[in-house]
Order: sequence, then structure tokens, then C-alpha cells
Amino acid sequence: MTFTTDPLTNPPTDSLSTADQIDLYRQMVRARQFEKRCYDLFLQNLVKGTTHLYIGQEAIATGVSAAMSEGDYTFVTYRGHAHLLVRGTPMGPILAEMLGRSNGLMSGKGGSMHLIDASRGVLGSYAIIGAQLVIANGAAWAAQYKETGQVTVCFFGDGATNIGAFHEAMNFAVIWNLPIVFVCENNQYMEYTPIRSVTAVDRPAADRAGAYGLDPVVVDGNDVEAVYGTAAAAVHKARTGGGPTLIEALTYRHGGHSRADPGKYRPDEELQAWLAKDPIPNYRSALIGRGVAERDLDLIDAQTRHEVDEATEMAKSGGLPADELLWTNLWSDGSSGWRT
Amino acid sequence: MTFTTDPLTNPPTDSLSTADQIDLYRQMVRARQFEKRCYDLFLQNLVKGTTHLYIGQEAIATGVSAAMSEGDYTFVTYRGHAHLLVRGTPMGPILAEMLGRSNGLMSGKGGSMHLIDASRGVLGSYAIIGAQLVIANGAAWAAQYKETGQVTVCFFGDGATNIGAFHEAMNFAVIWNLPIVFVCENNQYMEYTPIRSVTAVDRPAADRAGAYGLDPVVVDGNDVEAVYGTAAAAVHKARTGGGPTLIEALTYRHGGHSRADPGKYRPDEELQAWLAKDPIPNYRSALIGRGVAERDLDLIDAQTRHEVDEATEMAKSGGLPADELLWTNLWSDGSSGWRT
Amino acid sequence: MALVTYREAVARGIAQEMRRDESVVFLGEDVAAAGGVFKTTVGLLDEFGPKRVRDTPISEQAILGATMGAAMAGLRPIAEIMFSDFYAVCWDLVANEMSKSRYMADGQVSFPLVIKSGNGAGLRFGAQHSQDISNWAMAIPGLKVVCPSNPVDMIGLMAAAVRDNDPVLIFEAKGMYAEKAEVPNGEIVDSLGKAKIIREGDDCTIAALGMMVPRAMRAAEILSSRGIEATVVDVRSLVPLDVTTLMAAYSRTGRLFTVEENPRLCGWGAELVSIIVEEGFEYLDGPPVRITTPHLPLPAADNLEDLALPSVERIVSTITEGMKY
Amino acid sequence: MALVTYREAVARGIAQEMRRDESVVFLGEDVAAAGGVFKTTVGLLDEFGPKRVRDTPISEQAILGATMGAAMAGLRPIAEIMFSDFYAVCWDLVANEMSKSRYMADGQVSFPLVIKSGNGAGLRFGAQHSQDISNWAMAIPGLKVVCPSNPVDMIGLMAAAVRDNDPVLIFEAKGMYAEKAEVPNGEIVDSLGKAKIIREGDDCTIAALGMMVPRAMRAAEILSSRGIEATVVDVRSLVPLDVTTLMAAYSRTGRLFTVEENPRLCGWGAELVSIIVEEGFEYLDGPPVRITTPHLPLPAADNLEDLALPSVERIVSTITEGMKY
Ligand SMILES: Cc1ncc(C[n+]2csc(CCOP(=O)(O)OP(=O)(O)O)c2C)c(N)n1
Ligand SMILES: Cc1ncc(C[n+]2csc(CCOP(=O)(O)OP(=O)(O)O)c2C)c(N)n1
Ligand SMILES: [Mg+2]
Ligand SMILES: [Mg+2]
Repeated sequence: MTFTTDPLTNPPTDSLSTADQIDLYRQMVRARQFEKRCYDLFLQNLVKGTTHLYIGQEAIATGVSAAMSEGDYTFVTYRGHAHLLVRGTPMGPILAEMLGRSNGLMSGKGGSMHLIDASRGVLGSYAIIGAQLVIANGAAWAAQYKETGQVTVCFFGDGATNIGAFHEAMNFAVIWNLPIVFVCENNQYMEYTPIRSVTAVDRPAADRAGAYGLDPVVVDGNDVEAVYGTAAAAVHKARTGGGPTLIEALTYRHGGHSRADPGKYRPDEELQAWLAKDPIPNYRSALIGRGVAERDLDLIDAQTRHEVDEATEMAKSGGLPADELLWTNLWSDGSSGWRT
Repeated sequence: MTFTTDPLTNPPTDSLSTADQIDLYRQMVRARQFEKRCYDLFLQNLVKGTTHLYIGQEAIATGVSAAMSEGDYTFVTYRGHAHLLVRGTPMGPILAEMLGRSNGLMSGKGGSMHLIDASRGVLGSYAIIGAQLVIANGAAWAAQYKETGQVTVCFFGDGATNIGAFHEAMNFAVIWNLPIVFVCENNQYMEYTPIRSVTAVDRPAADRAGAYGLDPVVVDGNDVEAVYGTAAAAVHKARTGGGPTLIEALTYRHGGHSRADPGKYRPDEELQAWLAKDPIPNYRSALIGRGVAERDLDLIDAQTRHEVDEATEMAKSGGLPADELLWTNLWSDGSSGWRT
Repeated sequence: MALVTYREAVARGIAQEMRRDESVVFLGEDVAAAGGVFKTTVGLLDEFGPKRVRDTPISEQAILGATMGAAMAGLRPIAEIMFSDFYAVCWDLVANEMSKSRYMADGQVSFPLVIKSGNGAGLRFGAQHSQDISNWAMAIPGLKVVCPSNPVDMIGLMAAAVRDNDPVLIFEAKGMYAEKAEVPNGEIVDSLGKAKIIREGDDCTIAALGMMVPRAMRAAEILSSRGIEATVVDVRSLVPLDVTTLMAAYSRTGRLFTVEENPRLCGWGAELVSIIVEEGFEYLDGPPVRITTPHLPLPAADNLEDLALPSVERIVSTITEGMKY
Repeated sequence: MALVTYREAVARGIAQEMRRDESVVFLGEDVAAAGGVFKTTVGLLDEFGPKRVRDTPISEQAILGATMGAAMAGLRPIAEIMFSDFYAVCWDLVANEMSKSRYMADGQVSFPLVIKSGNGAGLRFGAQHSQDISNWAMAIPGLKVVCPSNPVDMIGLMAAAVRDNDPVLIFEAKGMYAEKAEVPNGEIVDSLGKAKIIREGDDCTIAALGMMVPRAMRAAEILSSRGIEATVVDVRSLVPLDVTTLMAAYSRTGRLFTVEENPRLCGWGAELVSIIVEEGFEYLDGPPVRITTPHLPLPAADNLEDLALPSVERIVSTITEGMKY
């Protein structure tokens, strides 16, 4: 999946092979089923601390990731389980991390909000709003400096557009012409507050692109191919020295903000309208309409259920992190002492 | 000087009486001569710490202040001597503050960068870039809450537009519809770095107004009447419930950034071009062209020299702040103890 | 009397003050319509309306800037910074502006404002949502800092903070939101800068703060059963620090143990130890010992978080050991 | 050997490391074309060019974000935060991100980066441009913190910091930029976490940091003329803290005095006093005494600033008095 046209104006989704399309479906289903399992485990009091589910937004991580290459960098938020999955991190270690087990991705030390998989270029999930936007610039700068051709993609929420770091990050990325793509996942809400009630413009990211000399780019975040096409263009632009792009992807989270939040603050009609735009059944129908066998998609669903079950087993089977882990890996020599 | 038209579209400068115009001249001259004296005293090692002169930018504080009413709030930067002068603070206490004397505006405890005159609504000079933008919102909020009709004016530099607090302040002011006027004094430089080299847009404030649903407003910051007209409109809008305005006033500082900086990083042609646009001689010529007697203006110059000399005497005659002052006024009860 | 949770006490304290004084206003993220992410502000919007209880964008600098400016211009704002960890994104307003401006102005302006936050560990939220940062605040001249350890103190200290004319930071122990206590009916108003002796004993003094207070009490009971009688002091206020009460307790017992939630270096315990050894050297019967969270970020996993925080067991064993000196 | 100012030593240390390692890059406000507002980076742009030495906008969060991200992705960046007071506008990156991310990731990533700033008083810049904030940094787990007190240490500790694979904050004493010393030619590389005994004496130990070091030395000489012989330790590094050297000096002398520039509460002096009384109780000959700036914002006027900072006279008189115990 690489493109030479400029798909920001001419999204090249027609060049997605059937296998590519099926893979997009698979990734979305994997994200969905994984998150549902997280929710179940949270209700069983096995997922500790907090957890922020991605249900409803799967087309964004999936479509963007498909446009990226191996070696590219990804920066995400606390709502980032799916972003790791689509970059290749297996389910088990993510789930084990959420359960606070020693076989977790970070041995249980980080937790749900701080997933990181450096081996796959995911340089972290960030839990303080806005931080990853400025940090992602640094990874992009390193790639630019070393001329590696790597592109950095940084995801964030609509609410993050109102914090100072957003502003600094955008200006900085543009003046240094960094190879970076910023993806605002506008799911219409911060925690419980509608974004429109606290934002001076309608489209919190796109309507601000001009403040950094960027074009406004808005995409239907529930249409995985549209996301893919837009992202592919932006990634291509970044990779070929064209500098940053700021994409606003419109979407909705089906559930509440975190943990057991039922999301009752949202008008029912609004919720229903967005549920009708659920990216997964809609894409499934589209694929079937294009001649993909329903059976093949069912198989993906079943395979994913199996994958999630296996991951759950693996996670549950992990022991508690050993006490010694408290004392390791503060410093790069592996230790944590503060005195000599 | 009050206006009922909407001068943002129809600047009402034609309604300035001759006396008003002469007063604008006087205020600019006062600011200029005051700053020159500061510089002399700095070279004599009498002004302590640092000092940031306003020479070249006088039309902005003068024009804006003329559009404000008594009781309105003013927030400024470390480059704020002139802003206090035009709001009515006498020269002596300002100068004494810079000399670190007990008769200083804050008894020598604040220094040149932190001038404040609450009795005249000047709620402070701020030395950490961006802070006053968010703080000024609070004063505007209090006025709105108490329905006092007061307007808040907040000055800042071009460089401040790239810090996060700028972004947060603008969005916040707009969504709360605060009675506030933000005035960006674009003098083309941060300390030594040209603003255009570190900013993604040409006009650091105006090109970002749209990101907050505001209209771009640019004014010739060396034309005191243009500034006045634009400010009058914005103040009127704020006072009548129309919410915030963001004004970018284009100008230039004649000298360096601070202290003895000779400003050598600036191309000579650029400097010369701006010196030719010096707001004071130009306005002087304009007034003479309109029939004001040169003698009257000379008299102002002479009166101001006298005022500056007197202020200098007063400042120099102040004693050092008493040792006891170290221990007062941390807390509102006048004390500074941290233990009981 | 009624059973009130620590969480409910926050809203009750704020409501009490908002009823009394129209210049008290409240702002923060998700505080109005949603009643706060910790449900500490439920009911305020309904009672006081959207002019006085306001939701904000995710703009902590704008929140604290508005708070500070409004305080200067005649309001008495209360702001919420949702998790105290987020002070890091708006620290300039706290550490450089609201704390210093009155002094720099030699008294021309005052800052009658309160900032409240969920603080500290216990919920497995990981390193960026579990910190006790009360020592960051204590290190800044010009801030008053209180950490209530129970619902009654929460109401009374909130009232005292709102009535005070200086910036007061209130740290709510997140791990204690669900704790209940009998609370008297009617207005409750406490004073800033007063520690409280909550248990008397002759052998040693345990000074504890916030969520560590109940742990210190439980430890004192266990120690008592082993023959060590401890005076327990709830420090309550870091600035002003009630050195008088603390020194009196310590000088009577000759031994001091502090129980701190913040990471080890430069906490209030270090300050207190330094004060008592300098000013009460003659009473020292043995080394003062600090019981703290190690100097580490907090891990997320249950067992590791538990291991990091001072536990009742660790308090008991450290004091038992220390008393052998 | 050549006479080098403290200010020049900064640039020399950076240049030494940039020559050695192409992955070392440098960014900050006005650092490239202008050579820094304190002229601590003069010549770097000329020697290393605009790809490696970069001016930034006034965006401290963007500066430290870029620094942290670049460190994670294989560079070894050095950033300048012009005045250390400005850490307050980007504290999240320092206190929550670069310091904690390695631990949270259980070692998946490292942060080989350095942040340098002008720190502290002496220039009459007032409360927001004169703070010693080294204790803010010391309170954050995951940061290494050094405060060189002379040009040779500046070069050597800069080199050590750049070569270290963890985040190191270097505090340059603004008040000492013009101080000169003889500096050996050639490469200078020091180690982090080593205090230095710079004077020996049997009666007491004076521990001092940064700009307080020369004052402590002058005080020690005056004390010597009055019959009190002090060991003076230049603490140099707050994290790691060289407890070994400090404890050895203190246990030999039995008395400790600290000289701190930071405001009083929760400084490194409190930490050090607490450590030595807990771990070296048996050597205590009298109360350890902290000599600090009072817990106040710094006033701008010359005489008041001078009054606030620990002066040679105050050090001498406090120690003279203290030794009477
Ligand atoms: C600086 C900061 N302020 C507040 C929070 C608390 N918080 C966590 S998530 C969240 C809402 C974020 O909304 P958005 O950016 O739209 O992302 P979403 O959760 O919708 O994906 C808030 C306010 C935080 N983590 N960091
Ligand atoms: C947060 C912060 N960063 C950096 C500085 C140092 N500094 C002081 S003035 C200045 C330049 C400001 O430029 P601008 O906003 O254009 O105002 P001007 O000085 O030109 O009036 C800088 C970088 C500061 N005071 N605060
Ligand atoms: Mg959202
Ligand atoms: Mg400027």
C-alpha cells in the first residue's frame, strides 16, 4: 500500500486490493473485540486503575496505520490500545499490562494509559493532555536529522486542541518542516463535556490549521478507506519533505469516557445517529457489496474471538510483578538509586 | 473621547478634538523622554537588573489608552513603563522602582519588569511570556460577573503568540465572551530572533484570529490615531457585550531588546526604514500640518523634559528600601511567616 | 450529625461558602454539568447556576489565569485542577504568578483564591495520575497548602481556605474519596495552619498527612499492643506549618517519625526533621526517621503500588526498629 | 591552561561534546545566531552549523518536547531553558514525561538528554528571573541534577551529562557567569554524583552548592582566622547525591552547616540534614543548621536581594553562633 499520487486531493483508495480491504476489516474487528474484552475484564475488577475504550473510533487507527510503513513512529493517548494492536503489538501483553501482570508489555509498571512498544515504533501512550504532540515532534526531528525517511504519526483528541501544547507543537512542526502527521480524533467530547461548548470554532483542529499555515483537512473518521486515503497522502507528503499535515477525523465513541462511565450526558438521538454510522458493520456491508464472501468475514470474526480468548488466558496466567521490579529501570543502567 | 459608532469598521478618529490630538502627542513624548532617561540611568548603573525600552512603539500604548475609560484594567509586559505612564501613574515612582528605592511604586520589591498600579487599574506587568494573557481573562471575567462595565486590555509581544498560554487565553476569552481587548505589539523581534523565522504565519496574531472565531485586525502601530480608532472600536465592542478582539499593531523598537543590547542583529536598511516611520516626529508633522502651533508642541517637549528631570530627582532622592521590607506583604495580612 | 463521605464533604464545603458569599465562584473541567470526574462537585451547578459554576476547556493555564485575575479583581474563585499531577501544565501560574505577585507589588493586590485537586495514590492510575505533589507546593513561597485527612476537616479547611485572602491549595486524597465519617450539621469553619494531635502517647511522635493519617493511626494501635505508645499528629497544613504543635509533641516524646506519601527527596518530612533537630536538639532521644514512598515514579500494578506507599506494616516495623535505638 | 569564564565554559563543554558525537544537537531561544542571552553559546552556530544548533520560538513546551522525543529516537539533544524560572511553563515535560517514561516503560526507552539554564540570583532581576529552582528538580524522581560552581566543573559536568543516558538538568549560576578560572587544555570529562571536598578542617562541615560555594569558602577562611576550621564540600550534584563523601566529612567533624540558595522550605539542605541525622546520629555533636534564602520571593532592589541571599557574613555569624552549642 504505497502511493505516488497526491491523495490529499485525490484519495487513492481505489488502489486498495481486496486483501488490503479485508485486512482493514480484520484490524477494526480486532480492535473492537479487544476493547469489549477490556470492558468485561474491567467489570470483573481485573483491569485495574482506569481504561479508555476505543469502540466506535476503530476506523481511524486502522486507516492511518495502513498508510504507515514499518519503522514509522506512532504517538498516542491513554485511549491507545487499538493503536498498538494495528501497529502489530500482540494482544496478550497489552491485556496483561492492564491486569497489572508481570507478563505485561511494561511488566505492569505503566498500566493502561502508558502502553509503549518501542520495537514497533510506538513511542508511547500519553496521559497528560497535549504532551505527546510536542514530544512527537522530537521523534520527527530525529528522523529528519538522520535522514532515515521515517514518518511520525501523532494521535490526539478533540479536547487536546484547547491546551497550550497543541499550539506550540503545530507551530514548531511547521517551522521546522518536520515529517509528521497529526491526527485529531474528534469524537465530539472531552470527558463529559461536549467539545463545541468549550471551543471557539466548530472544527477544533481543522479550523485552526490556518493558524499554522496548514490546509484544513477533515475526513469521515468512520470510513476506514477515507481515513486511509487521507493518511496516505499526508504520510507521503511528510516522507517526501513536504512537512506536517493536521487531519481532523470526525467520529464518536460508543461508550463512556473511561471505566464504567455510561456516557449518559449524551443525547440519545445523537448516540443513535452515530451508532448507525458504526464503522465496522458499515464496512462489512460495503465489502459484501463488493463481492467479498460473508463467510470470509465471519471467519475473521471467529479468528479474532479466538485471538482475544487466547490473549485473555495469557494475561490472566501472568503472575504479579515481582517486588524487585519496583526498584528497576528508572535509570538507563537499570537501577533506581539516587545516591552514591 | 467616547464613541458610539462601531469604529472597527469605521474608525472615529475624525472625532478627535485638537486638544485630544495634542494630548496624544504629549503622551507619546512623555513615554519617549522617560525611556531615554531610563537608558541614561541604566548606563550610569543606577537602573538595576534589566530594563526593556519602548522607544518606537509609543503610539500603541498611547492610542489604546486613549480609547479606555477610567476603571478599565490594563495588563502589560516587562516592556511596560509607558503603559503605566499613559494610564496616569506618575513618572517618579516608576523611576524610583527601577532604581530600587523605597519610594518606588512597589518599594523596590518588584523592579522594572513587574510594575503595577492597582489604583489605576494596571493589574501588573508580567515577565514570563504569556502569563498575562490568561490572567487578564480573569479580570475581564470579574467585571463581566459583577456587571461593572469595565473593559480589560492586555498587551503582549509578537513572540508571545507562539507560547501555549496565548492559545488557551484566546479560546477561553471567546467562549466566555469576555470584555477584553488583546493587543499584540508586533515589533518584529523576540529578543534577538526575527519573529518571522520562528512563526508559521506572516502575522503572528492576526493570522491566528480565525482559530478563535475572531476577525483579523491589523493596524499601523506607528500611527497613533489609527491605533486609537481601532482600539476604541474594540473597547466599545467589549463594553457592549460583543466579546474579545485581537488586534495586531505593527511596529518596531528602535533600540535593542533590553539593557545595553545594541540590536546589531537587525539589518541597517530595516532599521532605517522603521526610523523613518517614527511615530512621534510623524505625528508632530501631521499636527503642524493641521494647524497646531509648533510652539505649543515645543512647550510640551519642554514640559516633559522638566517632568522627567523632576522624576529623576525624586527617584534618586529615595533611600534604599528598609531591611524590614524584605519581610512584609507576602501574605494579605502584611506578614511573611510560614509557620505557626 | 450525618454520615458524609470525603468526596461529598468537598461539595458541601464549597456549597457552604458559595451560599454565604456571592463573590465565590467555581470553575474547572467537567465540574459543572458532570459534577466532577471524582463526583466531588455534584449539585453545585444545580444550586448555584451556570454563572457561578462553570465548565472549562482542557486549558489549565487558562483556568488558573482566570482564577488569579478574577481574584485580583474582586471575586473569590475556587478552581479545580482535576488531578494534581496536572499542575505541571500550569505551574507557572502557581509557582511564579499567584504566589509572588502580592510580594512583588508590596501589597497592592491580593489573591483570595483556592485551588482544589485530587492528589495522591491508591487507585492504580499509574505514575502520572497518582502523585502526591503537596511538596512541590510547599517549596514555593507564597502558597498556603492544606491536606485534609477526613470529611470534617475537608469542610472546615475548605471554608477557611475560601475565607482566607491568600492563594490556598487544597489537596484531596483521591484514595480517600469513599471514606465516610459522622459530620455535624450546620456551618463548619476551621483554621489554616493548625496541626491536630489525634492520639497521645509518650514514647514517640508520628507526624502524618492526608491519606497517611489513618495508616499512622492504625500503626499506632498495633504499636500500642506491642508496648510502644505513640502520639499521632495530623499535620493538616503544610503552609503555614504548625511547628508549635509539632514541636510540643516531639519534645514531649523525644522521638519523631514522619509518614509521607510524596516521593522521598525534599518532602515535608525532611523539612520537619530539619526544623526539630535544629530547634529541639536537646530533646532528641534518637534519630528522627522518615517513612516515605521511595524516590520513584509510582507503578500501576496493584501490588507494586501497594509496595511503594508507606503501609501500616512498614510504619509499624520501621518504628519498632527505630525505637530500638 | 587558560583563563576561562564560567560563561565560556558552558559553550566549551557543549562544543567538546558536539565535536565528539554527531548525534549531539542543541536548541533553544536565541541560542544560535545570538549566542544566547547570557552569551553561553557563542560560537556554536559557526562551528556546527544550523542543522545542529537551532533557534526556536518562545515555546518551552515545544522545546522540551522536541528534546525528549529526539532523545527517544536516537539523538542526544541539549536544550536551553533560558532562565530556570521558565521551567514552570514546561514543567509537565520535565516532571511527568522525561523523568517517568523510562520507568513506566520498564526500560524500553531511554532519554539521553541535557537541559541547561541560567539559575539563581545576583543580577537584581526580581522574583521571576532569579530563583534557584534546583530543589524543584531534586524532588522529581528520574531526573539527575547538577550545579557546577566553577568553569572546570562546568566543562567536565557538561561532558558527563551529555554522555549520560538519562535526563540531566544543569543549573548554571547566573551570578557567576563572569567568574574566571584557569582551565586545563584538552578534553575534560567529569562524573555525575560526586561531591568534592575543597577545604579540610576538623571542627565542622559546610556543604554548599553552586554560587554558594565561593561564599562558603570565604566564610571558612574568616572562620579559620577565628579558630574554627571547617571542611567545605562542594555538593555539585543533587541527584545522584554523594552521601558517601558528605557523610564522611560530617562524621569526621560532627557538625553540619548547609548553605543553600533556594528558598528555605524543602531544599536540598533539609534532605541532607535528614539523611545525616538518620544515618549518622551517633556523630552528631550539635544541631545541624541550614543557612538559606528565606522562604520568600526574591525582591529586586540591590540591598534587599543581598539581604535575602546567604552572605559571607551571615554564614560566618551563623556558624560562629552554631558552634557555641
Ligand atoms: C492536562 C490534562 N488535563 C486534563 C486531563 C484529564 N482528562 C483526561 S482525558 C480528558 C478528555 C480528553 O478529551 P479528548 O482530547 O477529546 O480525548 P478523548 O478522551 O475524547 O479521546 C481529560 C480532560 C488530562 N489527562 N490532562
Ligand atoms: C516563558 C518565557 N520564555 C522566555 C522568556 C525570555 N524572554 C523575555 S522577553 C523575550 C522576547 C519576547 O518577545 P516579544 O513577545 O515579541 O516581546 P518584545 O520583547 O518584543 O516586546 C523572551 C524570549 C520569558 N521571559 N518567558
Ligand atoms: Mg474527545
Ligand atoms: Mg517582539
